Amino acid sequence: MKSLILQTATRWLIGIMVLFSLFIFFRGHDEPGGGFIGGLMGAAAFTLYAVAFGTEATRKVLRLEPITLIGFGLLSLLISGFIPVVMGDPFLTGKWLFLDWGGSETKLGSPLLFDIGVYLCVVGFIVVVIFSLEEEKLDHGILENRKSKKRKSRSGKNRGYKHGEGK
Amino acid sequence: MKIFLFNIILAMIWMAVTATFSFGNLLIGMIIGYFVLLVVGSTIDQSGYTRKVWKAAILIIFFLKELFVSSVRVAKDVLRPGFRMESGVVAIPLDVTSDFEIMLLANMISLTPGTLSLEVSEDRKELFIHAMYIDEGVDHVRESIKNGLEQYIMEVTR
Amino acid sequence: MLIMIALIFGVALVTPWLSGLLKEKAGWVLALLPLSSFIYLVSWIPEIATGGTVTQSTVWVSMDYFEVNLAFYLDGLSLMFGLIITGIGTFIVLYGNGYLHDNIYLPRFHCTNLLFMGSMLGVVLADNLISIFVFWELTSFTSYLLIGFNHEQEASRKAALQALLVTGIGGLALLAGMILMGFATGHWEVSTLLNEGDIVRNHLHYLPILLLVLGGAFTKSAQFPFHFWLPSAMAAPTPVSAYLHSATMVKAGVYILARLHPVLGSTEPWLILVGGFGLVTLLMSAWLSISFTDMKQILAYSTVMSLGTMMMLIGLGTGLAMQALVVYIFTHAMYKGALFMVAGAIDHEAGTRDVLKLGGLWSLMPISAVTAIIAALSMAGIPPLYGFIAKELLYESALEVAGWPVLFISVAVIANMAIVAASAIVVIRPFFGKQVKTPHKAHEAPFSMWIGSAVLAVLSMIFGIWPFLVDKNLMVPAASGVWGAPMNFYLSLWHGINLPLILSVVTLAGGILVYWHWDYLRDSIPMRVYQTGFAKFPVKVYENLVNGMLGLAGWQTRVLQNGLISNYLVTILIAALIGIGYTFVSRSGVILNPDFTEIYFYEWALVIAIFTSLGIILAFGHSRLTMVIGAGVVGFNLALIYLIHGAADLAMTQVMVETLTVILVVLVLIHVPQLQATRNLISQSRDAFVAVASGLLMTLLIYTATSTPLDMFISEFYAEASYPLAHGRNIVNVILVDFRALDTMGEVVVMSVAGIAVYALIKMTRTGSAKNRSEKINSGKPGSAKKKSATSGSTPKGKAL
Amino acid sequence: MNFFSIAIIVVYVFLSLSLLISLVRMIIGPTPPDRVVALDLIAFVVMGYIATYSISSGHPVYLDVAIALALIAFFGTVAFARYIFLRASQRREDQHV
Amino acid sequence: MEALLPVIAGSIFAAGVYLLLKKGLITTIIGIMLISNSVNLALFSLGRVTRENPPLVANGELIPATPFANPLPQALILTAIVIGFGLLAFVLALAYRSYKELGTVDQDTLLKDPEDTSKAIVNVTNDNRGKINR
Amino acid sequence: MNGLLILPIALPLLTATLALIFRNYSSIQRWIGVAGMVAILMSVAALFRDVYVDGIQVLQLGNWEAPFGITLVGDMLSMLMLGISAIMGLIIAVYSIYDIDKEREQFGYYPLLHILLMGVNGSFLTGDIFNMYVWFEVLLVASFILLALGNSKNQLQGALKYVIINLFSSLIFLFGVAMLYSITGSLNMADLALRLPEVENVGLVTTVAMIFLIAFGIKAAIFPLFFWLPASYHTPPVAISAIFGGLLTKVGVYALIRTFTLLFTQDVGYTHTILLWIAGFTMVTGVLGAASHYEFRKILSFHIVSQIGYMIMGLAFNTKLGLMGAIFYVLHNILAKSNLFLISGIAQRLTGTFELKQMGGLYKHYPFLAVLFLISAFALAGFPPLSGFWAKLSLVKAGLSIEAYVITAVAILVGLLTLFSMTKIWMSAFWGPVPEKGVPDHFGKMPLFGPGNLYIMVLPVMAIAGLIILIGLVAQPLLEVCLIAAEQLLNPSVYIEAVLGAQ
Amino acid sequence: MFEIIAGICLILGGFFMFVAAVGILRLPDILMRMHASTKAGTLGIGLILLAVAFTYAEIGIVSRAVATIIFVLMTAPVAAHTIGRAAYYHGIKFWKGTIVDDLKSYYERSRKAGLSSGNHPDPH
Ligand code: NA
Ligand code: NA
Repeated sequence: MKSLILQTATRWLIGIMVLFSLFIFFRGHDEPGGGFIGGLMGAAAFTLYAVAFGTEATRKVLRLEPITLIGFGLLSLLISGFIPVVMGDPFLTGKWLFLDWGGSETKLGSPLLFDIGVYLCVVGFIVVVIFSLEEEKLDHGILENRKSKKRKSRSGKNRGYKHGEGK
Repeated sequence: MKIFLFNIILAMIWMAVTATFSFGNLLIGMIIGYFVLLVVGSTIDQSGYTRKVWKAAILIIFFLKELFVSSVRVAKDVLRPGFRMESGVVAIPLDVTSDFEIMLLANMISLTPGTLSLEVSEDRKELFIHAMYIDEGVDHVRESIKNGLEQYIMEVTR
Repeated sequence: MLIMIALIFGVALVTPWLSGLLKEKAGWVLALLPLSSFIYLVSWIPEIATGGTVTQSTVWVSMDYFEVNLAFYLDGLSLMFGLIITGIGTFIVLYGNGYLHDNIYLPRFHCTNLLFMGSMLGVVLADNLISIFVFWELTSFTSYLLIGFNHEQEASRKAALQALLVTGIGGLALLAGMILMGFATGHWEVSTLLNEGDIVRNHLHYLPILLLVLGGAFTKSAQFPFHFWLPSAMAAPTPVSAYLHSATMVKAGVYILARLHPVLGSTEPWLILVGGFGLVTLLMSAWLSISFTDMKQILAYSTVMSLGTMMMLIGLGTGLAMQALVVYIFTHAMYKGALFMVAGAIDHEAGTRDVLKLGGLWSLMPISAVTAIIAALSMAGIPPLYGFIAKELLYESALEVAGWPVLFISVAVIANMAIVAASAIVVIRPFFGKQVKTPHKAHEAPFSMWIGSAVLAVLSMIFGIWPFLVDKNLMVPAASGVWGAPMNFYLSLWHGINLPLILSVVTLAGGILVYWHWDYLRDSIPMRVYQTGFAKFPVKVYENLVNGMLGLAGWQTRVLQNGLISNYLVTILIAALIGIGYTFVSRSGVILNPDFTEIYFYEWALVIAIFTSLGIILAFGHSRLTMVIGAGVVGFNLALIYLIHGAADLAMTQVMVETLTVILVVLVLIHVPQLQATRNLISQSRDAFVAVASGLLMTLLIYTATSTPLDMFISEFYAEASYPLAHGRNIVNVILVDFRALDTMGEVVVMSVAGIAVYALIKMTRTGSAKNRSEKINSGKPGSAKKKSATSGSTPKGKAL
Repeated sequence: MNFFSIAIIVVYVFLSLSLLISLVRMIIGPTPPDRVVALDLIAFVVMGYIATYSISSGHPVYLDVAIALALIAFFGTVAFARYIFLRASQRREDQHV
Repeated sequence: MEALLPVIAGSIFAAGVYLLLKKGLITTIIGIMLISNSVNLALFSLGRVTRENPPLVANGELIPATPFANPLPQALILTAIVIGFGLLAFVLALAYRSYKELGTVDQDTLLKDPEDTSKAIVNVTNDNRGKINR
Repeated sequence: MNGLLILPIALPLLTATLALIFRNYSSIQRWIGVAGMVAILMSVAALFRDVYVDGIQVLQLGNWEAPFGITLVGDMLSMLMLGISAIMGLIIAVYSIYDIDKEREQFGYYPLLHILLMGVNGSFLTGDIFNMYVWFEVLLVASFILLALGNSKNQLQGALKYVIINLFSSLIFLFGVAMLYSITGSLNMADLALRLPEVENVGLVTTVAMIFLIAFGIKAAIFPLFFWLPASYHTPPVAISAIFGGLLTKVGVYALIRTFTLLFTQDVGYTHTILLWIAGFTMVTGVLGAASHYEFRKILSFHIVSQIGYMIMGLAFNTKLGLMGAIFYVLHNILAKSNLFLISGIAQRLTGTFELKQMGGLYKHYPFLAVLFLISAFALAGFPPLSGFWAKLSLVKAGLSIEAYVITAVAILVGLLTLFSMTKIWMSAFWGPVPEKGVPDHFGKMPLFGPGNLYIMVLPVMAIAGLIILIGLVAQPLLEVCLIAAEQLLNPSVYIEAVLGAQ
Repeated sequence: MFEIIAGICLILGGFFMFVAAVGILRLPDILMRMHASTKAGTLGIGLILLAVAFTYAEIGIVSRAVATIIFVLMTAPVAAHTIGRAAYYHGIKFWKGTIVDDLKSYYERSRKAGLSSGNHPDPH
């Protein structure tokens, strides 16, 4: 479904969506949001792009293979889990580092890394799922339905399919 | 250059939404904005938005007024029993050419009096809209759009 | 003794390689193994003869609840059995080597045969109840393999299974009985149990114990009505029949009862059950034996008869009966083994075992003939053979039965007549009369095949003439072992003219008479009926039991495992409804105290919206898109509910996930057509009922569970720790990434795997579709169109993750 | 009971009515596009609910939920539109083939 | 409105179960969607939610303003939602592929328990397998 | 605090992640796969030592003391289950090198296998009921795709049933967790064990117990919830059926044992009687199902069900001996059953089918394989001196010692029927004559060891067979640790104290 | 002061929401209905968000509210466009008051000219 309006709009929307997803993600530790919701938002941006421009174009934008994204996500989960272990604490113990930028302080910590892992996995997951389904050639569906129709008409037994929705 | 501007804008938006105005936050905003552009930068085309900002302002005000007016009119018709308007799908010849312009025009048409964009022709010469009120005739609809919205948009974009 | 048995097992396991090395010499080398064991056991005779017993014990498992020792107990009884097993075993190894010399499976025979020998020795030597059972099961297992030796033949396989199942269930019964015995006394060693007899006999569980043990013994020793497996087991090669099914394994049942006689014996039930079944068995099988013409069948039923005799003697439980028992066991092992070997030799050389197709082999197979004659005379119980002594003792002990001696003695005599006839049949028919044309050109069997039978025959003659050779050293200790107390007696051929002698004469005369009219008798209607009734019918019963079980199984599978997932689900749901619902209503009861006052009108709007959407979903079964949209609306409203209750993250997640889910469904809907067909009204209403019931149950459960206040101590801790300790202001998020981060880790893994899964499901080409053409042909199926394009692989497709 | 709280009640009334009315349209359809339009509007109404609740509850954080919904609902609508579009073109192809 | 939640959860559950048992695969999946929604709501309701402050620590505070909504069930539901989402995506793909291979979404007709599965195994005669270090 | 406890969960994830990143290099994947399994095995061995020496080990994740954080608990039962799963993992990883085709490898077979292990180990280790739900989901989703991986008709047919029913069961599980939380306010199992007895409405607790019984019962495939299992377990490649048949259902059994010894002991008279009935029906229906089928793996699948019954029976006895027997039975059964599946795979490679009626001559041409089969089959039937014997013996003893004669008799008879269908396989596939047609031309020629690399499949089978014999001959050590496990289960205060500290 | 404005915004917003709803219920064909939902809906939600901004006159919230409004203004028409197009493609029963349909003839032309690819189904 190529639509100039949709495509052009998407070009502009995707930026805002990704930005918002990062915003939601970063403030997640203090206000509603976090890795998962942020990831959903980011993934939505890319899948919207895929709907408008097709998956190949989106792959170019994304550069990374979604599965690889998942891989790195899991890796950062593990790392955030093992950081405290290296420091002699149990697995997944939160370790924090506070940076002060003239007045406003920013905190970095292993939970944040953990949340990054979540974010990556979510994006990877949704993107890979939607891409896989998107890239399925539609005509299979159609061809098969026609076949079944033909077969129906030939051997009168009704396979009971109908295309489209009730009108 | 444009990219950099956009980057700063993004950083501003970032500060706005995070509602913390500090150097650190600006920096973070810049960085995040940079990443955003890294991802979506390729999608931003050459249409300049830095010029004629005030024209844009005018456009926006005009548009908001139109939106309000149109909504009121729709409200009237919706709440009044029976429909006595005439409607149909009308082709509008386009002078605007760039993707951005067409998109902007189409969207604004959709949001303003009794018109709704349906389709842009392959050759981007025509915009097909559904118009609720073509009681004064199809041409009147075309005129109002060409002299109205399209004009304002072109003033902003060129 | 452990070493001995272990050695046998060890050697057995390497025989395949060994016999690969030694070729046909293997038998001679392997024979040394049982021979040495025989000598080892003989070396114990002096000690045992002087009333001593030997116990050796090695701890196997030792903990509370579990005391299993590999304990061995050597007394007269076990010694006698041990000697029989190893002695005859020696000859069987040789015999088998000759009998199967051209069979490619000879190594496997040696292997399993030795395994059996070891297990059988284990049974008779073991002291610990559990270890007895262990060896007992091993004999069942090895005999299974041996009976099925000619496994290409359906018959052998069937017979093997038959034997395994019958003896197997018996074994399990025995196990149960033994465990109960162990619980009753607290002792698991036979040697100690022997002194606990009174405890067991007076124990509440005596009868169950007895029945269970008898179950084991009767099945193993082919007592009526379990006798049928033994004749079928004749499908095994003759060495196996000679060894397992006459000399050793079938006597395991006799052994266990003899062994436990001091513990369980000499009670009313014991006499009735053991003696009674023995009596029935011996009468029935004696006459069955002469209803056949196949030598092995005749011998098989005569074996059953002997086993019956032994059981009867054990049942009688008098001192004399014990003497008779041990002598009878001993002599039977010798003559029956010999006869089986001869039968095998004839079969092997002449190519048939049917006495009607044989004749005049006397000149061709002289040694076999002589052997057979001696053995048969012993079996017929004719002086001066050892069998005669056994029969005399049998008659004597039958005569002194308290109660009705007439019954016992007459049965014994009538049965023995048949046996005399049988002996005559198996000797006279093949060897005398005019020669007949046999499948093979018959000639004398090789040395390895006649030596065993010859030795046994000669022995039964020697022991007959000079019984003192064995009585002091073997018979007396053995009898004492059964009796449970020292005995003393001596055996002699000649007791003067007394009732038993007269009865023997009667028996002989009757037997000859029967033989005279055998050909007529055999085909007479009563005999046929008799044979059908006692030989064929039990097999039928067994087969019907098996088939019935299979039928039941098939029916159950058709009903339960019917492939309809909706039925599976309904079954599960109903089980859940009953299990949970009944428990809930009966044990807890419904508690309702909801407060409907605190509901604002706009919340009612949400509720109405939810129910309306549910209605839409259910009503628009024909339009999946509408259903999906409805689901979406439900999701949105749930999100609102979450939000109203202060769950912002939840609401956010809910709206996004709900929308993305809907989008995914729609992406699939594009490819998958609408299914119009629906179920009939009955199953629809069934589904509706189940659905409503489970929904109601859920509601009531929630109301009841929420009727009491919740202890929020954990959440309070989170509230206090969230910012000060975990540096996060959004408690929910802190729970997710810190307090309960492991959950989140698992959750993310689930999601990631799901991603990989979807990718694999959609991108992976149909595995094996290229491999088997058969599935490619039916291109009517939508699959095929897909397959082609899949295997060809468009750009992203086929490319791995 | 000042003007503001009345306003809130009023808007809740409006929103509730809108929600239910949109559901009516969803029921009567008749075509999928009609239902999608209804869903689109319901999403708007829900956004309205959230925004209003973020006022009436005094917790502005809830506003973010509305933002999230705005972003995602648009995507959902587009997806539905696309589905209808493709189904329709399938049907056309079937007619033309 | 807490008092109504159990009813809502139960009703959604019932509807879900009904759809779960229907013939069409997609319908079944929509049923699963509803059921997991209902279970989440049940968990929410069992967590004794009331119209309270969100479990957030305001700036400058150390603990959230009481009474705050019980955060633990929220976290649990979030986890459950994510898991359910992942699994649902999988089931959808499975349904899609099954339709492609089996040619139907009717669970009654072509979804009998398979008997002989030898063909499910690839390359009976083995080619390159086993050469571990290639 | 014992930091090692995280390794059986974290190592598989690490391995899986690496395998995922190297997904396009089969050989690297294989090595990672095997190496990862070895690492898990070693970590489990170390843990086992700790538990054996110092008693129950715990790890408070994130350093949040119980019951606020998530606790990992390693008691003897967990250790035994972990050990067996690690062994099976290694065995399967090796077997897969031959059994799993390149395409499956490229589509993530090894990562999925390790995730499966992660889920299994997590369920064995966690001391938190909701966390257990999460681990169940992890192993479920991995098993889902492992089952469907390859997209053959059979697999998809099986997978659909497996997936839908197991999804439903997880939702019931989740609801049960919610109920538990709402009546106690806690999720930590040790804490629950303290709080549940204080709930006034005991009936409600019993009801919740029933909810868990249903949820876990579906996973464990007990009567009448088992249908999904025989419908699906025989469809994927053998390596996968093996680990499913061996390990997966036992996770459900583990969960039942854990919850019904630690949490739901308020109304034992009621719950455990129900368990006893279920056990009986499960044994019988399962074994009858097996009797009525002639597909190698389908027979085995039904036997899984039947033998679950034995384990439940041991649990229902609720005595030291019974639990010991149940645990021992689980361990032995995992070995024997998986081995039979693996053997079926070799047989299929040789004869080209799983249909007994089309198989034959294996005893003639592959005596060694026949021996391996006999060992596993008769172990399964509980023949001495193999591992199964001790399992059967202890269960029979347990049954008789509490005078549960009927169920014991049933168990004994079912044992006989098990023997029956094992011999059914033996007599047609091994003893039976070589069928005239349909036999692949390499049958009889392809050696087990030598060209064709079949040995990669045979070695693991030999290893397990060796274990079976070893356990049979030297039963003492395993019986002892099983007894320790049983004692710990029957005395929850130790567990509670280890988790929450002295009360 | 702000409160009054916010209140007015709220009421107006709610009203326009209501109008939108009544619109999609009453208006005769799908495209007409979409006019209602798009315009009135957008205005309604915009006003309510504005009300939020006025209620909490904090920079953070205001900026978020405004950002949302902008986003809605950007997305609503696009959504309307896609549905409208899809609806048209799906086939519309125009109400009696419809007098022209240029798009119909355009699709005819384009199909004849064969440059239909653009508007014909093509997921890629
Ligand atoms: Na499962
Ligand atoms: Na399972």
